[in-house]
Amino acid sequence: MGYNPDKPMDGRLSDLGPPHYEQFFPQVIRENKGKWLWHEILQAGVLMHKSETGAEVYTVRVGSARLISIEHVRELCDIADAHCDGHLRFTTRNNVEFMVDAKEKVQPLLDDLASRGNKFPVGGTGAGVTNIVHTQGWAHCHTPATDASGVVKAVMDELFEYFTSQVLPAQCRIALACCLNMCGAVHASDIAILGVHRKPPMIDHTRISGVCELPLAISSCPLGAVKPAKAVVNGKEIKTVKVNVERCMFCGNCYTMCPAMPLADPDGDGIAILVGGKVSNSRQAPKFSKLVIPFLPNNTPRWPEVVNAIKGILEAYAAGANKYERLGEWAERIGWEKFFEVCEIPFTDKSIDDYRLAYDSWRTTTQFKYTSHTASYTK
Amino acid sequence: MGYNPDKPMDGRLSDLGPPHYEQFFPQVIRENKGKWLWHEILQAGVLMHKSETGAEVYTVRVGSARLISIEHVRELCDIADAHCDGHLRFTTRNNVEFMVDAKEKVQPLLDDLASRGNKFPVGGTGAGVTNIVHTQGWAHCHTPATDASGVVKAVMDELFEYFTSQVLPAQCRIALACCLNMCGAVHASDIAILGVHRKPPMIDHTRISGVCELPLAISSCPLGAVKPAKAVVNGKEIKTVKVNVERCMFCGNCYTMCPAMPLADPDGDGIAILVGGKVSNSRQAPKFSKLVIPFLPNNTPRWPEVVNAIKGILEAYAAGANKYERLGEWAERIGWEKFFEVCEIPFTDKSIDDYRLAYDSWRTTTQFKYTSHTASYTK
Amino acid sequence: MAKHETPLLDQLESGPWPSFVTDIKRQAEKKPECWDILGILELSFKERITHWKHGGIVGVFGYGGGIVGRYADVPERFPGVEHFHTIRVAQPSSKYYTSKNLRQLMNLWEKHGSGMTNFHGSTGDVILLGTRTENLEPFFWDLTHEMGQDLGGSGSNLRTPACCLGTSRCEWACYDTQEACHSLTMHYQDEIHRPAFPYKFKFKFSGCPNDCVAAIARSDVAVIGTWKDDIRIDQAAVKGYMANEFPANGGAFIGREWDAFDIQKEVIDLCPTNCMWMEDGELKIDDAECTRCMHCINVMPRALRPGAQGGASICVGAKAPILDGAQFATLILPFIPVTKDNDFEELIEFIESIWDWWMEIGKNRERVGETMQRVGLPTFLRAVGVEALPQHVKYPRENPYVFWNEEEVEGGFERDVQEFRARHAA
Amino acid sequence: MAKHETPLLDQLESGPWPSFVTDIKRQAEKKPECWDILGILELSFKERITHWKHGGIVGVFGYGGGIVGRYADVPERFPGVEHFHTIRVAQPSSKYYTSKNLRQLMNLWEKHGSGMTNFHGSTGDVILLGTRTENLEPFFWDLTHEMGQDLGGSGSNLRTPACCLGTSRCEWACYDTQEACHSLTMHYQDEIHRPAFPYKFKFKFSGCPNDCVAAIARSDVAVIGTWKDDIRIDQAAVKGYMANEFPANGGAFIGREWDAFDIQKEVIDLCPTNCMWMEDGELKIDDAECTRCMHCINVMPRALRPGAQGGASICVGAKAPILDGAQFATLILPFIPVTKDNDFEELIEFIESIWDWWMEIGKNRERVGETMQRVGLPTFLRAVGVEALPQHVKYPRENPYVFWNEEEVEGGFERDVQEFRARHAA
Repeated sequence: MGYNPDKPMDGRLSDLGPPHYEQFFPQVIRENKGKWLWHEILQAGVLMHKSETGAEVYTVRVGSARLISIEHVRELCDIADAHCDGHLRFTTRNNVEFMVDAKEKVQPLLDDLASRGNKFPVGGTGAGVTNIVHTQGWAHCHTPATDASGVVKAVMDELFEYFTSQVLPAQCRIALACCLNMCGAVHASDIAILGVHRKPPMIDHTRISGVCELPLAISSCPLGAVKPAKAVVNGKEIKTVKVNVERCMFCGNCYTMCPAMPLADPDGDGIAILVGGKVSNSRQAPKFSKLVIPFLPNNTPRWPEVVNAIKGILEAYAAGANKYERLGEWAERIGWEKFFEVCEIPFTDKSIDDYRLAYDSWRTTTQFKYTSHTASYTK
Repeated sequence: MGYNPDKPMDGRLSDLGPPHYEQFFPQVIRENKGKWLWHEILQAGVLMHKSETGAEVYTVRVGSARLISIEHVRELCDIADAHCDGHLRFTTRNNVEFMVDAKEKVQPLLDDLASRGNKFPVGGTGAGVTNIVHTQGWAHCHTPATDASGVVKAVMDELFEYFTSQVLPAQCRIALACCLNMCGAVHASDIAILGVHRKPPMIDHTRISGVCELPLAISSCPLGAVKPAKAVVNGKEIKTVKVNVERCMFCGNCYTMCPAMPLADPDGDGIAILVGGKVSNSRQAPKFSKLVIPFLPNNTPRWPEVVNAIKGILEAYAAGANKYERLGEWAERIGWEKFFEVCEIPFTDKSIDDYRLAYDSWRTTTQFKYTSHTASYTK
Repeated sequence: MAKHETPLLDQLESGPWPSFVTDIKRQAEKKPECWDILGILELSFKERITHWKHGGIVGVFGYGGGIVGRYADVPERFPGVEHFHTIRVAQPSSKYYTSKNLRQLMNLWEKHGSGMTNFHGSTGDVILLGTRTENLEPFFWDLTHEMGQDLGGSGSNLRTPACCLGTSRCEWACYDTQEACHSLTMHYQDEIHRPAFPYKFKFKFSGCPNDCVAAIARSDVAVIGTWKDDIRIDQAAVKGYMANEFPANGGAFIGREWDAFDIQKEVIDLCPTNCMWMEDGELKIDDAECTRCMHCINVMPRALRPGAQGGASICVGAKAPILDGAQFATLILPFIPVTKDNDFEELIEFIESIWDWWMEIGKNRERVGETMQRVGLPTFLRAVGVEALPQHVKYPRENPYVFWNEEEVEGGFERDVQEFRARHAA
Repeated sequence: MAKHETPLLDQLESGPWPSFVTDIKRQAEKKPECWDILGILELSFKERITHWKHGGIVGVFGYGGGIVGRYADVPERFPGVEHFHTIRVAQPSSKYYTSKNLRQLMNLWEKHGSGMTNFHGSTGDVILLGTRTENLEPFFWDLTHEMGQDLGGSGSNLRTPACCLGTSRCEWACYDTQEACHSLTMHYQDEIHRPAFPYKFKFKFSGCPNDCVAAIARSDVAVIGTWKDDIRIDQAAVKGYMANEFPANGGAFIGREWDAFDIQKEVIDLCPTNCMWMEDGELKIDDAECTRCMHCINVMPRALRPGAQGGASICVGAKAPILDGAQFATLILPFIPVTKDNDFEELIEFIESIWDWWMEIGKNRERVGETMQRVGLPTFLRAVGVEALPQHVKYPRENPYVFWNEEEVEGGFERDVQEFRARHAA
């Protein structure tokens, strides 16, 4: 039996929800849930948790491209079957975790993983770079301003040593969103890679009234830049919209609401870099990421400008920050003017907020450091 | 000769500007301008400045009501003539300063001042309370929500010991503005006393078209609560305005623009207390004052609720803050929730911003201290 | 054998990080439509622009979410991806799986879909990437009947809730995030599958203020573990850390030579409230001044543990920038119990007070955080029946613009201007 | 003898602080109209409401400011204050006076006015409080002819500039605030007396970042002294402070028993940039990390002094809350020389670049800070010809909403949607 298109409601099941998590627990997890006392990272990618029962669980964390095939998932299952009684889990940042209940089971697992080429890199723990949370990009999405998987591959190839080691002052969370919709917490990442458009939408007058409600298109613009208009199509005057390009900030929300307003463009689109965000409440409160590089081009297939910019920031941070200091904490401690100086990032007016809460970011004190930027004032 | 109303332009002088400051310098100031090396407060109200020439100038600082008579000014002149070769100056906070060029001239000056009753209190220096910067209030102004000189007299009588001593953790700047126009830097004071209205304007339909331009009245409202309307006056329909009281925040800007919209009221008007502002860039950047008590009544002639509130805050600050810590720095260090707790000020939703940049003040972290306010959650 | 030349993508097969290109090629050997995935992506790499178009509405009968429509804008060149819809499958709490379960799901996807997946989507679901419209109902039938599993959410509904791994493998979790997430997900199946909200709505459950699922950055209701009693201290372990017997920060720095551990510099001086000190060789904490930031606990996990009386702080209203700018969630309830013992009653009651209000006054495509900003935090608090607390704000209001209600002001708002004029000549 | 009963005001004659009531009564003996000041104020104390009404326009011929009109709304009861206009007299820089000058001014006011004054108004002028319309021109004649003095500003013009006492009696002033204030006041007499701006405009001159005239809180152009070289250190005096030979903070704490001075706790640990330390008994400063906040200099004035190369930071746009909320001034020029040697050329050029732009695009009753907010800081910087600096902001933009100009984007904004559709089917 199976789905019968002639009787779609017959026997239909719905609202089953997800499977209960407990059935998927490895035995050591099932027995020790709620009893864990402390943990320690034994080496990059290998954690040990100690229970009050005396039990220990050893976790091996493995990177993943996130965009993975059935065959890849089956290979993960093979590994789980061979070492972990058929159990595995995924982390929020798209790593895979294999758990074993005894220390001696760790090395065989590591050896197995290493034997499978570059598919299962071990790391992503502690004061390093873990997997890049990212979106779909050109592989699947209709609104992106850049690719996702390709950029991530290029960046992680370059930062690989930071994934497999713990040599940074603190963890560094990198995230990528391929447009301003930001599926994923790019707005609160140590380093954020953000796809941005820079050309206003085109208006497809021949199709607009067929594919969207004009009032919705008009109200979609947070700045009121989309206005009612008329156009002549095939000799007939029709109702449509126009865009005040002076007020357009390329957010793409109009295109989200109206397919007749595409804005993607090979030259217009690219990547902005934001830094200094965090989510954890540890020490300082959560922080938003700040835009420090407004645009880098989509130079496929390896985005060298993006990769170099990120590596440069990461290395300046690794060299300058105190132990425990997240990237944003470091930048605030030394002052953002120093951040731009030590990272050798040109400062542009694009980094000065002019949106809704902009005033709060203006420097309303005489406290500042002299940097290369102020040289013309002090010479 | 003098002004001739028949020939107003004859011999008219204009744009003379202020007199040049230098002619008013005491000799020791004239000789040592730009040469000062350091200063020291010898006792509350008495400063000594040392010049690189070896010269010294001793300054005695004296409080003032600011609202002073010709006779009082003449008495100041008498003192200046007797001790200071006829020189004196006023400070930004409306104190009077008498300067002498030798230490032995200080005590006779102090004795003279003390002999004149309570007119010339010496103090206002260092880690104390100096004179309250204030506005006109009921003595002269058309928009006030409270008096100025009367409130200041009541408060300074109570805080007098803090004017004549230096026992606080740092200087404490108090300011009063009798309405939201805030003539004076009330928005950046350690303690701000602010006159507030709480009733929306009345509309004097019989006079409105004679005394103001309706479009100006309408556009005066920052929240668009003033709308065009019609009314019947003496049987005739006239154009006027109406106020959406739900959107009125009692700023009084409409009354400033249109005399036919008075909003002052004996019960509606009173005083709000704001704290924690500062202007200096020392240590931390300048800070705005924060509203901690939204309303206290105009209980003339001595505003006991206001006086008690301020004294309570000042004493809690004096007891709790570290040396050098301004009131706002203290409140931020202990957390504003603790500020309300230790000052025993009831917290109300009026202290939660809901104006333009409000979001920035919302607590977007899990970091908070449990206080009396959260008792119902944790019991 | 490759159906298209992919010289640009081929360059992404080198390097130490796992290559999605190599992986897709492997899959293409079994599922030839994967060659068209590579082909259309290569075209995007060449032209530097996407070739997917607006999805339109596709789905399974009776659900308003769970499927995202997707079509190629060059279908004639890449017929294998002409339709390329996404299916969101609801993940189990904390994303533990058995190989049996995953193999079964993969078999279904081999039968009905492209062969490519995301483990996982940003919200938390398993993403099955690319299938045709006519495959949706058959896949859903098999998913529900053969596996007893279900779709996640999309559209203006409750999105699939997500949680950290909580007490299952973390010593810091202050409540059982997995059970809370699973229970509420089951409780709100209708809200997940049938859009009835102004816009999307997300729950995320983090066990402690480290917030490993970014609840405070990404969810409309963030349930973040905390405690109301004191940090538990093992003074012997403190001494162990001071003697360098244990690695700092749970071993997070192993691999770099830092100076020897210094409890003063690394713990006490970094405490944001300065509420810790050493006294007679013991670490002291003034817990009344602690804001439970987790730093000291993170640094010395063998010595310090969250208090024993766990629960959660509830923060409301996070979102990404579109439209009004990003928001973190705002602390609304400082502490509530979160427990299955009473079926999460406090949490459910609070969530529904938000929904009741937001469904009435929220505008189309307005996240609850934006609605909160539009009406103001005091109005929101009244709407959900929460008393104003100083803990709701970082600092009190910096402007004098208070909206007084008529009933709060003696004598009300009504006055007679003629009476006024009798006392005050114009 | 008192003309009115003033039982409420009489209560303000007791207490240690100078009593304005006693003072007015004293004046009333010579100037009987002062009894009506007390009378109308007593009425306000009784009724808890003001009895002054909107002023209307009064002034002296040829000036658009300097006088503020004021009338009683109960003139029949208090005829002595029926008219009660304020005259603003421009004060000398830093408010130094001779008794001769003050006596002369008081004599004029005895002749033409009420007998009451404010020393001084919030902006800085001498305020002569209360006179009748017909006295204005005679007073102005005498003020200009007998004293050679002038009115200050009011209305939508340049308000009377003000300054701290600067180098005249302060060792910290980084430029001559008095001369800058006086020179610009003289230079802009026309702008002070004849309103031509969208709204008021204020200059304030502070000699150092302690900002004793609150320039950063209150002025449209705040000229705040700073330096570009290193803090000057007298190591012997540092040792003197450490040995408790000198009182900390210039004696500001004399009168309370604090712990003995501790340079680590009171100076080094309180430095906001942590750029100071002790080394071999000497205080070291990494001046490249210093933000010139003044704390260390304030604490040890005998040991530390601002650098020798003084100038000013220019901040723009402060204002009180009406309408959009209060603003502090924003740092625009990090450092400029401020010197009479070139007639303050850099400062004047910058001020006029602001005015040129603001007079064109500022709205009626819009302070320049509000105009800046309306157009955005980047647009303002372009308008006044200042290159964007990281020093202009506390932190970079937190949202992704960049306004790109067409000329910055390769290929511009114009595109052909038909061409696009040829490559991307709808």
